[in-house]
Amino acid sequence: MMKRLLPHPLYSLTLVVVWLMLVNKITVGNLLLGAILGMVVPAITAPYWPGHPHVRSPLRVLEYIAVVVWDIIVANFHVAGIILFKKNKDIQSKWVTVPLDLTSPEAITILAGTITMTPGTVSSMLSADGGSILVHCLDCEDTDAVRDEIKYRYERRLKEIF
Amino acid sequence: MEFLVASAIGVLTAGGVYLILRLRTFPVILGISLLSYAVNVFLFATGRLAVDAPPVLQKYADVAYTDPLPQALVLTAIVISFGMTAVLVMFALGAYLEADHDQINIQDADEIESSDEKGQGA
Amino acid sequence: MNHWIIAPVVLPALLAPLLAFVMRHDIVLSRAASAVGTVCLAAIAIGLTMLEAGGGTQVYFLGNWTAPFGIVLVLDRLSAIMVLLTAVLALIVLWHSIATGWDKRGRHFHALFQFQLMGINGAFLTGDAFNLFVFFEVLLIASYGLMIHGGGRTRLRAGLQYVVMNLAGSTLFLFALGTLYATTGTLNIADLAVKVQAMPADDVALVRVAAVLMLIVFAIKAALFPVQFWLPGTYANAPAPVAALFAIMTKVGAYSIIRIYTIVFGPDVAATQGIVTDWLMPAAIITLALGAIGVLGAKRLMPLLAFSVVGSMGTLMLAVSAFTPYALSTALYYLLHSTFAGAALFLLADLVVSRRGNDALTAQPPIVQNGLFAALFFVGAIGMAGMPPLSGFLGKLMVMDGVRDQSWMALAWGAILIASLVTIVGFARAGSVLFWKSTAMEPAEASDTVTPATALQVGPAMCAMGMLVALSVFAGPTASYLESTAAQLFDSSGYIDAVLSPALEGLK
Amino acid sequence: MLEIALMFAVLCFAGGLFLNLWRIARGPSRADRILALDTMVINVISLLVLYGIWEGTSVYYEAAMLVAMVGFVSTVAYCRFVLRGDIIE
Amino acid sequence: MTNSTSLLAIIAILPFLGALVPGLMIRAGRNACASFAAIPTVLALILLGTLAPAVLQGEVIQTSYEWLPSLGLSVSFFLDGLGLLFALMILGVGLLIILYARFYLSADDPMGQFYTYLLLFQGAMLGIVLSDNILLLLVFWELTSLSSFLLIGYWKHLPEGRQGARMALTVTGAGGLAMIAGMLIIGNIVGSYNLTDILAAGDVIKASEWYMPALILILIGAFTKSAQFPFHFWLPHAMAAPTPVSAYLHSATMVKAGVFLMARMWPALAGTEAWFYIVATTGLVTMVIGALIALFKDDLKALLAFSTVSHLGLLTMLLGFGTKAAAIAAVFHIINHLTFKAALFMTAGIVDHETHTRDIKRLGGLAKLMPITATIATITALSMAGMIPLNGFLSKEMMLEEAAHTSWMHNPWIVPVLATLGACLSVAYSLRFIVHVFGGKVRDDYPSHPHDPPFGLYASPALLTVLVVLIGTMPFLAEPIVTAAANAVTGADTHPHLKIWHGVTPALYMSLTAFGVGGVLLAMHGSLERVWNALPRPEAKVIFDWIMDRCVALAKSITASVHNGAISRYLAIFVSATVVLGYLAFTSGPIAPATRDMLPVPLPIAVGWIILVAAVGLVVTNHHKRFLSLVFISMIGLAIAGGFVYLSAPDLALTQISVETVTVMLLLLALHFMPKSTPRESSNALRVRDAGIAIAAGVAVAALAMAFLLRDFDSISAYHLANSYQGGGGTNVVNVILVDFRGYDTYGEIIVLGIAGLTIYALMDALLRGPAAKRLRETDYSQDRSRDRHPMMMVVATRAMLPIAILVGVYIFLRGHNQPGGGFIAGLVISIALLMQYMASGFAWTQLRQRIEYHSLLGWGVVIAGLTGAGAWIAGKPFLTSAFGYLHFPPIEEFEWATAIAFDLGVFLAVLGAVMLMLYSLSRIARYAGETINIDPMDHDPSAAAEKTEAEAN
Amino acid sequence: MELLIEIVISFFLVIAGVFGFVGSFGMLKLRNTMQRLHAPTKATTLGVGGALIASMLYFALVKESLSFHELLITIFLFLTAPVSAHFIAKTYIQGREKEEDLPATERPYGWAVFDDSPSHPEDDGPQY
Ligand code: NA
Ligand code: NA
Repeated sequence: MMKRLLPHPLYSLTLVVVWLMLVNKITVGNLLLGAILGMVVPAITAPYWPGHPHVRSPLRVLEYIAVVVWDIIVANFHVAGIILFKKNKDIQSKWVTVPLDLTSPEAITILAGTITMTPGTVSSMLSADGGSILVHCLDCEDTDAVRDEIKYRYERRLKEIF
Repeated sequence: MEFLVASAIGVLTAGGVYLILRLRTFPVILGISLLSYAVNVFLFATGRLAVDAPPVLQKYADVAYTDPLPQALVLTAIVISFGMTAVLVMFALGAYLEADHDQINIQDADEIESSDEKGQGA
Repeated sequence: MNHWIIAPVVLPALLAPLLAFVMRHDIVLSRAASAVGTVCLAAIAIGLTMLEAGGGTQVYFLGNWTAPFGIVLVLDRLSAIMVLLTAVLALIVLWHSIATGWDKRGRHFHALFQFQLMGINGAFLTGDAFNLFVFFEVLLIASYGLMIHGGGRTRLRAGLQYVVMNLAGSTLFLFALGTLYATTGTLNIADLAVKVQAMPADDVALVRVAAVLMLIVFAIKAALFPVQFWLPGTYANAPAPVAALFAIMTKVGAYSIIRIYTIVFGPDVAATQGIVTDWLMPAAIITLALGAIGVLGAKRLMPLLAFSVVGSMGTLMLAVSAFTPYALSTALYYLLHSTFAGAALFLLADLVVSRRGNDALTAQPPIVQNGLFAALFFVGAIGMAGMPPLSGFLGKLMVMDGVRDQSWMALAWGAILIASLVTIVGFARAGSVLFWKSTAMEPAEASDTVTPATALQVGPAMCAMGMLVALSVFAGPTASYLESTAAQLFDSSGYIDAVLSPALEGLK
Repeated sequence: MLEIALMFAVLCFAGGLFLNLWRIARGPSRADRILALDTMVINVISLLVLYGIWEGTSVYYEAAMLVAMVGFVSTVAYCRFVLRGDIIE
Repeated sequence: MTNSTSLLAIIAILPFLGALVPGLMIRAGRNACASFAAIPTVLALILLGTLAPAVLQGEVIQTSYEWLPSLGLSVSFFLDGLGLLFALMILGVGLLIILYARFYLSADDPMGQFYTYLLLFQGAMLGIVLSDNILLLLVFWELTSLSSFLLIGYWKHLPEGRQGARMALTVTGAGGLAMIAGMLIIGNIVGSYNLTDILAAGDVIKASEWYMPALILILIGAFTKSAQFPFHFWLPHAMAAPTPVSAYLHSATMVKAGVFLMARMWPALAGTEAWFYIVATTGLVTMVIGALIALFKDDLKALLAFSTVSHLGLLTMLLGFGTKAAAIAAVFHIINHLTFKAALFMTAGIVDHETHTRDIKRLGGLAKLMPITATIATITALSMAGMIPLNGFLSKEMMLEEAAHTSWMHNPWIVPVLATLGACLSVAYSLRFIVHVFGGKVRDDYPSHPHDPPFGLYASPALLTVLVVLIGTMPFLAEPIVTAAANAVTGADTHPHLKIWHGVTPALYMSLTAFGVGGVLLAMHGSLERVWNALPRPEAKVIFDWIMDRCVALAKSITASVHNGAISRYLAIFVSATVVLGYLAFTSGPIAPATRDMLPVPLPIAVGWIILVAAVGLVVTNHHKRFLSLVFISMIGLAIAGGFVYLSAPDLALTQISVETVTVMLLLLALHFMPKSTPRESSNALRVRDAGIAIAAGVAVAALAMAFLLRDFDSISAYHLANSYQGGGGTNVVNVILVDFRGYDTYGEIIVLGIAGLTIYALMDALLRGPAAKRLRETDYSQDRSRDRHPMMMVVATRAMLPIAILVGVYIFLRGHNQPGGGFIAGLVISIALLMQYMASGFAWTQLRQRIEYHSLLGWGVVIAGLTGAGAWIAGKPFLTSAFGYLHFPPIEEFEWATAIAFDLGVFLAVLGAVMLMLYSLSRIARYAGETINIDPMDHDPSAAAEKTEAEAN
Repeated sequence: MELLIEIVISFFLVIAGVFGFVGSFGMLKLRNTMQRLHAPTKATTLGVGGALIASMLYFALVKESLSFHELLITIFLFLTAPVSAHFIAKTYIQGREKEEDLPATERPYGWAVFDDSPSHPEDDGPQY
């Protein structure tokens, strides 16, 4: 019964939070409305998300977020330096292939998103079978290092989450 | 500010007019779009310009509000022109697919439909 | 408040979605519902017209908001007669569409048809300038759908032009409304009248611009020179019954000019002095000329009829441009006449063209019932060209009589008469080629595949011609109703009081 | 101080917009233009947020939110058009 | 003196009622048809007979019914001597023609139609002569043009018939129209359209400054109808009609209408110099020219036709003299001409009928073969020549007498000489008719061997011949009617005595001269004819055809060049005219000085302005690259939305940005199937012209905006601000205006969307059943495509964002009444969210997983909005009256509700439905273009593949 | 205290401004499209992010009304920006790069733009 009403409780909870953020006012009425929406909206959109993944370790998620945010801040300064102070001809842009161990589309997407959001690298394309990511590196000497860093820092953590 | 708004309307109008005078449907659609931008801003401006005075009533504040009526009119106009543009786009597409070219001018206004087409239309 | 006033709008507006979304798979049901709806509309229109015969302007305050803050509908003699005209025409056209099976040649005919009626009635009844725009759009977009009903290359391309022209027109309408609002701060027609009358004499430039822009907008609908160009292509390529229905569309433009330029920018209003008569009259004359020339120069039947519609609008607007009560009453008579005359010809043309396979004005083997169609064409042509005994002749005489006190009387008379002659010659040539010359040829071999028109199919065209006869026979009473209509229009204070005084009494 | 910082930020983003304009006009590739438009959207969102701070009102956040949403959808649509032709195949 | 009776109206209407019958009776046979056609005529004649004595006594019989009082048009008839004369002629000859036609028409001819047309024509003629209202007269006048058109074109398969009919219609129609103007002027001068009033106001009319225009216009009407020079040319071509028609139209009726009109209007118009010089001169010239041409016509009917022209000229001249005696002569000659000319036409018809030719050159010697016909022809032709003691002699003597006394421009010779010349020619062609047709030897090369026709065919001309002789020998028989008619014309009470012998007068010498010279002319006919044929002379038909062809060609070229299908030019004219007229309007009135100061411009706004202007420039300069221009359009939308935010219009910003996005999506979808670039095909001159127009329009609009932006005004919206919360239950005034104050606008607006959806759907349907579908199937739209269709990242991101976007939509919908937002924006937001889903996994995949029918969504939206509005009726309130209030659930806070929310829901659904229906339609096109449906949400799901490999491994 | 708040907010604003500008500047300065694609990440992350944090702080601390809208916008941008970048990159690669110039996928299949997916080898693309 509960399973049918709330197929993805975490997902529904997220929506309730989003709703409260939207209305920006935590009242009983809004909570109630949020709860209703939290149940109805996933029910409507469920067909579009077949094979809903389940997150193994929510705590790891927080860790991952922290790592990424920190990387973003650091990389931002690094890349800003490149843009502002490095001569264009000195910038060595390279393509890097990152083969993947992940198979969950959600995990791959998060990894690709992480790569892009951390300045300096942009995940440009997947292989046709989704098995590797083509990453563009703004300024790097050693493509292998970049690949290993991505696999170690992000992919490893994601494998633990999913 | 007023000059910027007025001149923006003017520029949009000029661009729109130039484009609706082109010979193919697509630029004409673009022109109509520009014209509808122009007229929307024009209509909006008839309420005169005001900064930070949205017509959303505030319970405990005695503040000025800009003229809400033109905004409502523009909203109506936007919706209508959306519907119209959609129809226009479809007409243009349909005419292109039927005629295999997208010239908007009909060379001979009296052009006679060949009988098979008439049969299709009939 | 009399809720029947809004019925001509709400009835088709509620019926149309049902037709489109509930009954769309059942043509019999759609036809029945559409027909019943239109009959009801006609009944309501008759009721409203009779109600208005007694005089007095009735106002319907939508949303229970007083004027000028909400939107009002205004029922006076003019709006009543226009709604009635629409309903009667709609009945005839609907009958034709069903009898000839036109309604089956594409999707959603009945829904679009009802929406079209809704838009037209809404435009006639509204007492609000912006709302007039909205209903213009309703009737236009429905007409786009009807215009391309059944599809086909030429029709679609002509339809595209029609849409583009009207979109440009709608844009100008908004510019005009914006200017009007920017100068007067109101949108209600009665309130506009008050504000424009009170306009200080040293600050009228903007309101004059608004008045002129508005005039051009309505002129597009009324197919007046130099914005008449769209009409022939559109009417000539529209499905014939739709072209017949469109006979009322040009009248919407004429109606709007009559309404706005009597009530708001009336002849006595100092601010907009001279705007209408100065520009309307020459435009009307050129329109008339272009229409007549088009009739003579057309290579196909449908454009010929379309040009005759252009010409009739020229005559009509010529009478309007005099802007005297009597001239206006003659204009209204001509309006009624030309609507049915145009419709009759287009309906008839449909019967002929569908049997002939095309509408080229070249000799082709005779079609079945050649004599019948020739006779009907003769009658229709007489009606359109303004020959006796049909209402066109009386209308022409009345219009000439109506403008006789104008300084440009000679010009107007000359234009009307010469245009009449050219039109007559044009129609005679066309009829001669279509129905007479063909008798010298062998009947087409495939003629056995062409089915003769049934009484049910010829009925609507004859009905429209019957309206011309009726207008002619009952010209006296009709003219007297129209004279009081014109008088009511020129007494703008009656309109203004009816709309605005309830606000003073505190409605809400 | 807050005002100056705000002015500075506004200046930066407005200047950024100006630079985007140059890129969008220049191209050279379609990807460049789409990218420039996407960046323009981001800058506009920032300006809307800053304007909200300036006026001390949250009335304009919906606009920012919506701009973010439609910005994304348009970018994807433009790219899909170039890539596949039909954007909702 | 006057006597009122409705009998008159019955007489006038009888032919029209009768016209309905033959068409029905033809099924009963030709005799029945003819008989029934005769009945109304006979009845009318009988009724007329009952009135005749009184009229001959000088009484005037009148009857009148109201028709269109505001115009002064009434159904008024009156019968005086002139009317009686003409009515008798019309009905009497009509009867004879009906009889004659019964035998003349062949079995192939549709006789029912013939009699119908004939009776219509008879009715119209009768109406002319009985009308007591000049507007009514005009009605009948035009009716004669129309019905004669039908009669002349009766043999529609003959080109001559069709052309003759059109020519007659054109000429007489033109005259009729001129006459309308003339009559209206007369009515204006007199202040009444009643003929009786007008005839009594002759002095007023002649004194009016409008007299000349009226006179000329009316005379044009009369001259065209009566085939006066130079309008005479239509008449011979009208001979293409069956002979009964010619006999009727050109002896008794149609052509006499003009003469009748001049006689009728005589008291009102005649007696001035202008009248004399115009009418008499025209008549004189026509008489001579007509006679001259007649002499050289070989076609019997053409000869008679030009003779008719000549005699009409004679009549016109007599009326033009303006004297009473001349008027009496005219009236008398009307009768006489009728008798001999009708008979002659019928004779010509008989000859044609029997010999199958009317060519004089192929005839001759018929006297022996057709003695009866020859007798009739000889007597009547001699009367036409003016031979004593036939009736033609009498009136011709009277004419010559009058001519002898008339000086023209102080020259006493011109009129008598020319009149004599006319008479000479008249004698010559009359004699030719007798001698060349019936005289001489019997030939053996007639196309058909002739003999006298059956009695039915010659009965009518024979009867007329009797009249010719009777009147000629006993003119007093005609005296009463001539007197009555002449008195009606002149308005005097005279009693002329018609007699054979007037003594030795100048007229007698002239007459004798005529016979002498006429005989010589006939004798010399062969050589004269050679001279005539050698002379260059304008052929009227050629000239007329040339003029008509020129006119039609001109009309064609004007139409083709003015309405040339070039909407670009229509729009250019439209915009230019608008700018010019707007400018004129602006400069024709003063404007007060500015009252507002300009607001300052912060930097982001300046940048926004630059972006907007640049974007417009880019769109214009790059419009050939269609995709690019769409990208630039987006910039404009962004800039405008930003501007709206800054200028206190958050609702507008939200709407603008979302509408713009959806519009661009639609354009992209459509562009996929269209050319991706626009060819450069406008000439430089055109581009410069368009740029000029565009700049003018832009400057005009900007100036207009500037003009009001700098001036204050009072708006009704103060009321909306004040009453939004109290009366409308919402704090977002814009939304309250939309759903409440002006909810009716919004209702119309969603209906526009609804119709747009329907139209697009219907269009697609028509398109996909036509050649477009074939074209779609045959075109390859997959060039240079990327190989990934539904990339994983997009799919996954959408999975996460779709619910959030929906929440945003719900939020924007719910708060709309109080904060920026509302049903419309919410509808668009949800649409965009769904669009995102479509882009991610494709339309079909998404569609399969949602069972919403967009048709219904749209329908429900419109219906819900309508029903919400109609719900107010239950409370007795007007349509769209809203109600609102607050609900209190103790544990929860106050919950606000308003019926306007339901209305807004309608808006929401309609918007969503419309957008989705559009996308659906475009996706249908794609399907026709051969696009496949994807079965998976993304191109490749590695996890599914991994699972599969795992399973296979196990 | 108030000064501190002001300093913090100003700090975030300045950060936002700097990175926002650098993002757009980079787009102007850098040589090729792929390089330029890196620039907006700055505008999206620290640029908008900074402004949003400043706004949240401002409303929470100065206006004393906690607002989560900014957070929502941030989430939204973080969700969408990589996808946008991904698409733009592919758009660039498809139009301007050759398959040979890219590194190998190290998989049995090529890059998505150039190779059919294993699940749908019969995709309706052109048959070269
Ligand atoms: Na990155
Ligand atoms: Na692929």
